[in-house]
Amino acid sequence: MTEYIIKNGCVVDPTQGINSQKMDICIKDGKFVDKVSGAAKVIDASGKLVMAAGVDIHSHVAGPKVDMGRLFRPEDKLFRSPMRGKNTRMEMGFSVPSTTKTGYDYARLGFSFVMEAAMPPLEAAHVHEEIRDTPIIDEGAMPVLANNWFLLEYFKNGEIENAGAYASWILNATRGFALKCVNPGGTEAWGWGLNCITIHDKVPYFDITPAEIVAGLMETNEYLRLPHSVHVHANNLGNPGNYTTTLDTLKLAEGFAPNNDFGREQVMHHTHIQFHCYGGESFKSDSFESKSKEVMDYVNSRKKLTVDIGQVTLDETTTMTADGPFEYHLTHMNHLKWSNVDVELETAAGIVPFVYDPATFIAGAQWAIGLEIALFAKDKDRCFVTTDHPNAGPFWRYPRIYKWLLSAKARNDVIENQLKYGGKVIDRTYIGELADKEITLYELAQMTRSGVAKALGLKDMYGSLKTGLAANVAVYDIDPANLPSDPEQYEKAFGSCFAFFKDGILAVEDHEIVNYSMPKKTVWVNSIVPENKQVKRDIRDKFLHSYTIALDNYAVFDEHVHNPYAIKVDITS
Amino acid sequence: MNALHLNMVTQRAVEEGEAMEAGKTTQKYFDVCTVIEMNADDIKAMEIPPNAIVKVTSECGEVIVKAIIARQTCPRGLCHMRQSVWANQVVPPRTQSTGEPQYSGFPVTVEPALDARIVPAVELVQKACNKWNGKLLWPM
Amino acid sequence: MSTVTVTLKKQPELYFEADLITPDQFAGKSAEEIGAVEISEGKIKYPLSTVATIGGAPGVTAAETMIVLNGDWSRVKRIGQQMTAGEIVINSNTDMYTGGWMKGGKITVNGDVDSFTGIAMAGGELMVNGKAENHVGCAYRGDWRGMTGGVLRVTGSAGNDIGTFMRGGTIIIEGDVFIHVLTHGEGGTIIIKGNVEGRVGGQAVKGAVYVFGTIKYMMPGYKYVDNVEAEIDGEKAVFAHYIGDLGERHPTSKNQIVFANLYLKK
Amino acid sequence: MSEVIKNVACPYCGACCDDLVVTVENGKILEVQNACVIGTEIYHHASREGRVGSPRMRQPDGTYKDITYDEAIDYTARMLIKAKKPLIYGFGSTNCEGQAAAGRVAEEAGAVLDNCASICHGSSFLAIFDTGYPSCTLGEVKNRADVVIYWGSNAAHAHPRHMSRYGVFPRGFFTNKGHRGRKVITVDPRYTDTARCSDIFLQVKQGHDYDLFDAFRMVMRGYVDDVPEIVAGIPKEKILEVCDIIKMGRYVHIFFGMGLCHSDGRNHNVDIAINLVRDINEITKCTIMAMRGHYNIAGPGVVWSWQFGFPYCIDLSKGSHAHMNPGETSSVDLANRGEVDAFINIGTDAGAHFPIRSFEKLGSRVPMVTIDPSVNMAATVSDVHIPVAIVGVETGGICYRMDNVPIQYRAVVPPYNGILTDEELFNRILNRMLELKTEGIECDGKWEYAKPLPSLIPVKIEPEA
Repeated sequence: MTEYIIKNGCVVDPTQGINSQKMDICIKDGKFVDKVSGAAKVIDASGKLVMAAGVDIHSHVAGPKVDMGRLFRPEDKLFRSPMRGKNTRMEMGFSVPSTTKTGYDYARLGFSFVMEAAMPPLEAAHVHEEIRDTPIIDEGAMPVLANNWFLLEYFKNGEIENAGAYASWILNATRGFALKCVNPGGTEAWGWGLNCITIHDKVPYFDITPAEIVAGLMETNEYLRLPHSVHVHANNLGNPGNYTTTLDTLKLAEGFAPNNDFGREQVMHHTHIQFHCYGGESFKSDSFESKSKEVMDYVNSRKKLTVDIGQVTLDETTTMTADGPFEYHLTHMNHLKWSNVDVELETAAGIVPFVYDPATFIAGAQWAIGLEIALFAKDKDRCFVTTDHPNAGPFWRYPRIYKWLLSAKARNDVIENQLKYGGKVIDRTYIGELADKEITLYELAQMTRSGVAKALGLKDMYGSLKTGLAANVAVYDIDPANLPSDPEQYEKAFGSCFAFFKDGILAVEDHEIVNYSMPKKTVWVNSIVPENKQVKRDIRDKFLHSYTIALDNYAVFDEHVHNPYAIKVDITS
Repeated sequence: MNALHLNMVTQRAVEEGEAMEAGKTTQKYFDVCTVIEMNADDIKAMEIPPNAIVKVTSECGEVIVKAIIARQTCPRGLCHMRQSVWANQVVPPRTQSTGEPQYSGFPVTVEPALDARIVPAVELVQKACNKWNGKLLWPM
Repeated sequence: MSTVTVTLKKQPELYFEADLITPDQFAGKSAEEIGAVEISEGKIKYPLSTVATIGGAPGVTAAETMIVLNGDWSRVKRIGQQMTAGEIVINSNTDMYTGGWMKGGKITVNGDVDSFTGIAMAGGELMVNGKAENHVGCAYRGDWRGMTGGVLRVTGSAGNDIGTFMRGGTIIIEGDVFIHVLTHGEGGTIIIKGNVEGRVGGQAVKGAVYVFGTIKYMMPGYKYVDNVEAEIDGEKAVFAHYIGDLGERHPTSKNQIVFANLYLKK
Repeated sequence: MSEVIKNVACPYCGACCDDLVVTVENGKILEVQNACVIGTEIYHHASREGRVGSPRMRQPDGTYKDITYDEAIDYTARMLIKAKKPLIYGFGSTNCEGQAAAGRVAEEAGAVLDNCASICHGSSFLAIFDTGYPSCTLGEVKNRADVVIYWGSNAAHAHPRHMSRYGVFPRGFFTNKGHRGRKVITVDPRYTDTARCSDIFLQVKQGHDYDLFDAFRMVMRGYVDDVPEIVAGIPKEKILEVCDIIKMGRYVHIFFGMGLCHSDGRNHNVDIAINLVRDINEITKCTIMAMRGHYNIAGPGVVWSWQFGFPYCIDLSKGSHAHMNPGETSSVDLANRGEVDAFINIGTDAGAHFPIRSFEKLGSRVPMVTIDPSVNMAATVSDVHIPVAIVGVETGGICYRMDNVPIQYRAVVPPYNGILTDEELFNRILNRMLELKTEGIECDGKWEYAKPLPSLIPVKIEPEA
């Protein structure tokens, strides 16, 4: 097989404590090796930055609501799609890219693994179809479970073993990766047009609270010894004053300890926490305020928590979430079109286009809060860069976020020149306090590579350049020894990597996609639990009486899972 | 006997669906689709017996079918043809720039044509496409 | 103003798409460069010079450039798309999207136009001395930002969907219109000199429609409030004033609900 | 030995009933249980004598001659390359794997890619583009809905088991009284068999649903006094009665059908329905769903949205990007306007279901290939007819139910005579196109079209005997 040597690059790899050292990276048979023969193809990386390929912990890239976001926004394509390249397929869409554009753009950013953030179990086959058609990147998908009738009933009765047996069955049936929690209880309430705002609001009929659901999921997760922790999108997203709900939710983690063989240290990952750090009583500039400091002070003090930021990029985008009532709320604010799918017994989803208009105070404040979270984070291995793609902005804007984090100048430029109410934003947030703060490339690598992989329980697969791991590595036009004075260079360099290897295969060469047909993995967790007759009976019963499809047609057939890579977790032995 | 000016809708019927799956060249498809469903009083007003053969003419074509009392009641002034080769002889192709032809809600004239021949589907389509060679290659 | 005359010599088997025939594209170009401007038919792109003869010369800027199209352009789409300045005169019928997404300048069509004329128009003047088909001055599919500015006049009749999702500007149809006028409108003015079949102002949030002829089927959501006298497009008349669509959401301004207004000549 | 296969999903309508029990023996279907009459017919058709077992080419005398798959694929590949703007239309009875493969072919061919929604729920797509789609899966209706409205939809005929499985009769988790706990309302100009099963029937004046929706919205927004005495043929008191039922409902669901999409106003009849749903949600929970026709007609919308960002009417001829605008890039308009120069009719029958005035412009003028298991009207005028395996009978795959839930289909018998699946066929067409392109075959812009093969010159009409 082909050998490569990436020569003379400046390497940053937090997993080995390598911080901007000039060294060569060798690739053979798809893996990092210590040395290669003289026949190896040379990639000259002198004056360039070499990092492990990026890892995305939370991005809506495949599945029914993503696709509805594409389907119902033709205007997202009009005059807003790039022209087809020479060796690539068409790439359509601005905020919700087509599957080809998704794969290509992640490769251009130098990413090797992306976690689809919400997979409705009933529609898992759809997610896997899209994964098949997304080139280059490896993907996993998290089944959404915090409004699942089985689990609501088991948690209500305190039956964690049954919950575990069911969750394990779902992971296997959907080829899922982790337990996703979206607006616990609130989405089930949405089945009746209602919501759960605090963690103590009762879910109609099921008579359980969001707090009990989140705690139940954490207990189940650790019982199953899964690679990733529970992945939480808390109640009350996007509302002024919601930071108390966020803190209440985070505090639920205190009773639990991580239990796994994957090196994961957190018991809860709270996603797109920017949307959950709001104070005040309305969106008006005399009331709304940032509570990022209050939330991050707590996160910084607890090793058992990780977060991602959900950074607003100030674009016209498409919001989509399993938080059905939130999207209904949003469509009433901007009066734009609204799609919704309530999924029987399981979850829901809503989709609304949204314009984060820098001419409004609130978009500016949201923009500031996301950056504050990243800058306040003490342990960059526990705080990750995301846009909750495409909710706060499209993922291909990551390089712009890196720019804002790496360069105070770039950030201040937005406040002074792009935001209409920059002054008010400074008044109502902490962004002014952080005016000089900048992160380093090493910290960026933690926030986009090593930390993410560790939190997902995938540190032995991604986010590292260690010998023996799959050769997923990106080379950027940035010289750490001579950092650019113009911050725009960061955005340009990180947006179009110089070279990118996926599993040792050169996907991007000299900034161009040169190969997109290499095999790509669907990473899932094969959870094995003791046989549980009760749960089997319950499943049969629900399919007989409540579901509209047959039990035998529910689990994704083997032939519909593309190049599966199972991580086996057996708690019976 | 009189001609009538009616408003036409063309939609699915379970008889048509079943026959279609059996095959569009079958006698079954021919039998269930070569009908226009009308209000009994409209048929009376035409002074023809039920199941008489009529000619249906629209802005863009004509077709010979049987006039029957609607299986699913049409109010007076409204008539229905089961979506099929025969209905589509008279459906106006105009789409209001949406892509969808005027399948429902277009004016037709229905007049008695007691001796006219109801033409098989293949013959209608092949003739329209200039590919009819005078004999049915798919006998019903 | 400097004039380029383009005479179409070869008819397409299918349709031509001529989105590059605009003063913006022609300005400052040599005759040879204009001849190299691409016009496409399906998958194939032809240099303009292979299907048309080109005379005259453009100005330095779009604003100084006038394009006169002679010959038969009835199977050519997208003339004047996204133009910002200058002028186009089409001495022929044209096909779809004439003046689509135009931001400025002027287009005169001495003939009929097909559908999607002036789609999502934002400024300038579009004059059709003939009739139009459907979706005149409408939005692109899915966009809530329809026509936002400019003046679009059709001297003949038009079909359905006039000013769908309109937010600004003026549309004048001097002949009759079929159905759907200002549907989903959030601003702008539509003047119809002829008769309308129905569905005027359905789901409209804001905006104004003047109808000089009759409306066969009035939307139930419109409510008569008073008579007003006004001079509209040079014609003085008394109109019955309706507000609506009562079935649609409406913003409030100074504690008053803002409706769409329908004026029907008495 | 006969074999009984359970939980088989039915390849007829958008209800995708997946509880069929099929008994087979030696590759023949003996019995089908649980299916409606139409679904049963599909399975029996698969085993019937006289099926087409090989690709066939039209001869000068109008008869057909068997050809090999290689020949049929070569003809199709050349046609796609040579044509300036080929149209690939259909996919009403194709699985998603086939639709995805067709997407790759269409992109390589620079074709217009369209599906049956174009003449069916295309208007619903236009409405969804403009107003969104507050919907749910069918289980939500079954488990929660206590007010169900069929508007312009004749489920009893078009989706025979819909009312028993989802809409009217089933006992669900919160609806354990079944139909006795549900109010069913039908709105239609005809007193249909669906109306017969309903508690309330509103006989709307044909073509005036839009006005009636407006009146409903006025009531929901509190303008009761301003509602005219009669709207679209319905007395005000009846409108108010129905609105009261809706407002008192715990969970209201609207199913709508072709009555809205096929009449004047098209998409606006649907977008005002969607806006009514938004209004009702201010009062009580309400969702809406299009009664999609074929079992996988939701499929191409889903698949092509992830491939190209658009569900239908996708013009790929520009090569650089996809363009969609129904009214221009929709099959019927393309046919009416003479805007395509080759036609593939796949998994549908444009010959029977297009207005003949549209279809004749394709059938008499451009080279045409039909890909379908059976002889249909389009096949009788095609230059080449390529049979493929019947999805859900001879091959499995993923299909999307009317609520966009993926249903995994099963094969119950092997393909008749070893015929190819849609996916295999399209993959081979793609490979052949790539081969031909490397051989230098291209769309060269010569004014004459890629010459039809000598044997395919249209048959002259003889005067009727």
